[in-house]
Amino acid sequence: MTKTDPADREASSIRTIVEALVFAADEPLSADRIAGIVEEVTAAAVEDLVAELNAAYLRDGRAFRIVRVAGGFRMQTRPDLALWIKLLHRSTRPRLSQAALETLSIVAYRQPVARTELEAIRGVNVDAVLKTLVERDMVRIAGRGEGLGRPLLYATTDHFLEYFGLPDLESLPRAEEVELAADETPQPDLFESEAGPVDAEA
Amino acid sequence: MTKTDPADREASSIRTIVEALVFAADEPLSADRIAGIVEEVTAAAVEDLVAELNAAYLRDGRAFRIVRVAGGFRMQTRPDLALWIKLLHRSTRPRLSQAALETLSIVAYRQPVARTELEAIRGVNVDAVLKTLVERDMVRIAGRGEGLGRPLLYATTDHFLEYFGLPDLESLPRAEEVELAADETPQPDLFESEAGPVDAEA
Amino acid sequence: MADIDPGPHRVRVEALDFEGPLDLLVYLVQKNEVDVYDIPIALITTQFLEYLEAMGPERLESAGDFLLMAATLLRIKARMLLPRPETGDEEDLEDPRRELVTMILEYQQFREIADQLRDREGAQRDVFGRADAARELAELGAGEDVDEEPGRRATLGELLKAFARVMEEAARDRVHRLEPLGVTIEEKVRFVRERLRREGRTSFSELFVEGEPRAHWIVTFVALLEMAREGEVRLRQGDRFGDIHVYAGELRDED
Repeated sequence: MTKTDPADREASSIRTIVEALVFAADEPLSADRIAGIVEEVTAAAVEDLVAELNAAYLRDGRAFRIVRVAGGFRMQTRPDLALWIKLLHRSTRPRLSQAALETLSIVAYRQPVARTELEAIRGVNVDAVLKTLVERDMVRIAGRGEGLGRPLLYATTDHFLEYFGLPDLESLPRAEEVELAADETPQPDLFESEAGPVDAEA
Repeated sequence: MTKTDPADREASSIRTIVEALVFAADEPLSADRIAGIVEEVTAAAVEDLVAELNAAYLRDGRAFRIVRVAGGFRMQTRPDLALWIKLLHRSTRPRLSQAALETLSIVAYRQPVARTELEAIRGVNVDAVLKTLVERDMVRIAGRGEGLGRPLLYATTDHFLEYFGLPDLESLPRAEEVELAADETPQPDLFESEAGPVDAEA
Repeated sequence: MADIDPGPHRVRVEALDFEGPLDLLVYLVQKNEVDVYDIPIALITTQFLEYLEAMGPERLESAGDFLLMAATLLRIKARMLLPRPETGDEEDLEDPRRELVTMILEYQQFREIADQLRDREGAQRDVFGRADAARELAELGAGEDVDEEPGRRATLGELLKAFARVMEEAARDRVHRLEPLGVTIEEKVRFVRERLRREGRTSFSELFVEGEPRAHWIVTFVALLEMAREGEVRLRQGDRFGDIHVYAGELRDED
């Protein structure tokens, strides 16, 4: 990764570097920050380069542009395409909250299960969470229990299996198979320690 | 949903919409999903549109391009700009441990595969590393085997493909001839099952 | 590290760390530049055992895997010493090392694949997606859905972890509230009897009354175990994850 020789810099123009930085950033990038990374450029020059990029995007009909937000520059889709982004978002698999995940896990292992049992285990009211899980087609009503008031029983759906990549319910690992450990304690070092230099390979 | 009025559709060409979707997605977007959102386009046509976009990026010296990974399309920076973005992000992403990589290699080629087979090949217990690979969404549970105790079977995930920048399982790296020695003797038939038609070995 | 004399038949291996016995075997085969199809089993076994001896305590966890392989090597070595019958064609005769060779080659191939994956991993570190995409997608896409958080979908691993955590917490809760019971086992036995008399059978989930302190459940549970031991009730689980049903036992048909 010793790459910063002059030839490279010429090959990829400063403007392209600025474009790459704004594209890949995880937050709006200020002109100062960019100038701090690319020594050849001043903060003022960054403004010009961004303007050039936007002009090119406009000319070429690109779907995005660089906007100035609170902290600096950020690349985002054109507002007139927002509708499509909404449709995209709707088609993404929703993120589950921690509460949803916990409740879902109990439903998965204890199904068919009544709300009272879920609440007994989690120690909190689960009405809202259950409702969301049913709405998201993760949990379904599987019938009624035998007890007093014939409580509704809940079970997981096919979509639940699909979401977690399981072929069937039987494939849900038994507790003893995965040796469930709640705490983060002794994890095997899946990733090498970050301490070592990048090229510590033998 | 009121998807779009005709004026909108004309204003932003289908190609621009595809560009917007790939740009805005936070995971590789399959042609099928794109076609599901944009009714005017077939999955096959998406490929062409992406090729057109890439041609434009190349011509205009854009800092990014669209690659095919994990069964979908993803917009990412050009590798030759890596140095600059690393300056931006600073912290480097950790790398997988050797144990994780070896285990993943076997899962990739032998999937769906039981733990016992992984252990037979690696000669060590793989409980811990498997568990972590599942937790990191590199490996999923693909069902249960026929044998005693109906063991869990493991397979790789889309995230595995994404992590290694692989378009699909067929693109898995292959082992070169083993260099250890003597050629004539029959080799273990490592690649008959999964790897498919890529290379019909002698 | 103790210096082992690097004489002709000895290899310095103690400073190296191996993924497992096969990793070590591959290393020894390469180090000695021997033909994998004609492994000098005595030499390799000796060196393998040397490594085992030098293995630090931090590797003890995987010592079992190494010991198992050592045993295999010793067994092969012994079989190699047996006189081979002169008659019959050589090919038919199983070489005691054959299985070992297959294992080494197979492992070797997967390690090569692992190396290539390592290269790909490195290449992937040079390309970057939009780190901001998830946030923008959530912002632009969610609109009114305020509870939407940006982020990837949950994984099976997270689901399993969530279950472990919730069960652990539930268990901790029970222990916490153990002090003032306010209910006796005898009371719960009577409670269960009453239930069974009225309904013929009942189940765990029904006996653990909603809203009741969890400590009471433990008492109920102990009462049930007691009754089951006495044969007063029978406990039966429908399916693996199902509720546990409680039936009146054979001993008290009447009453």
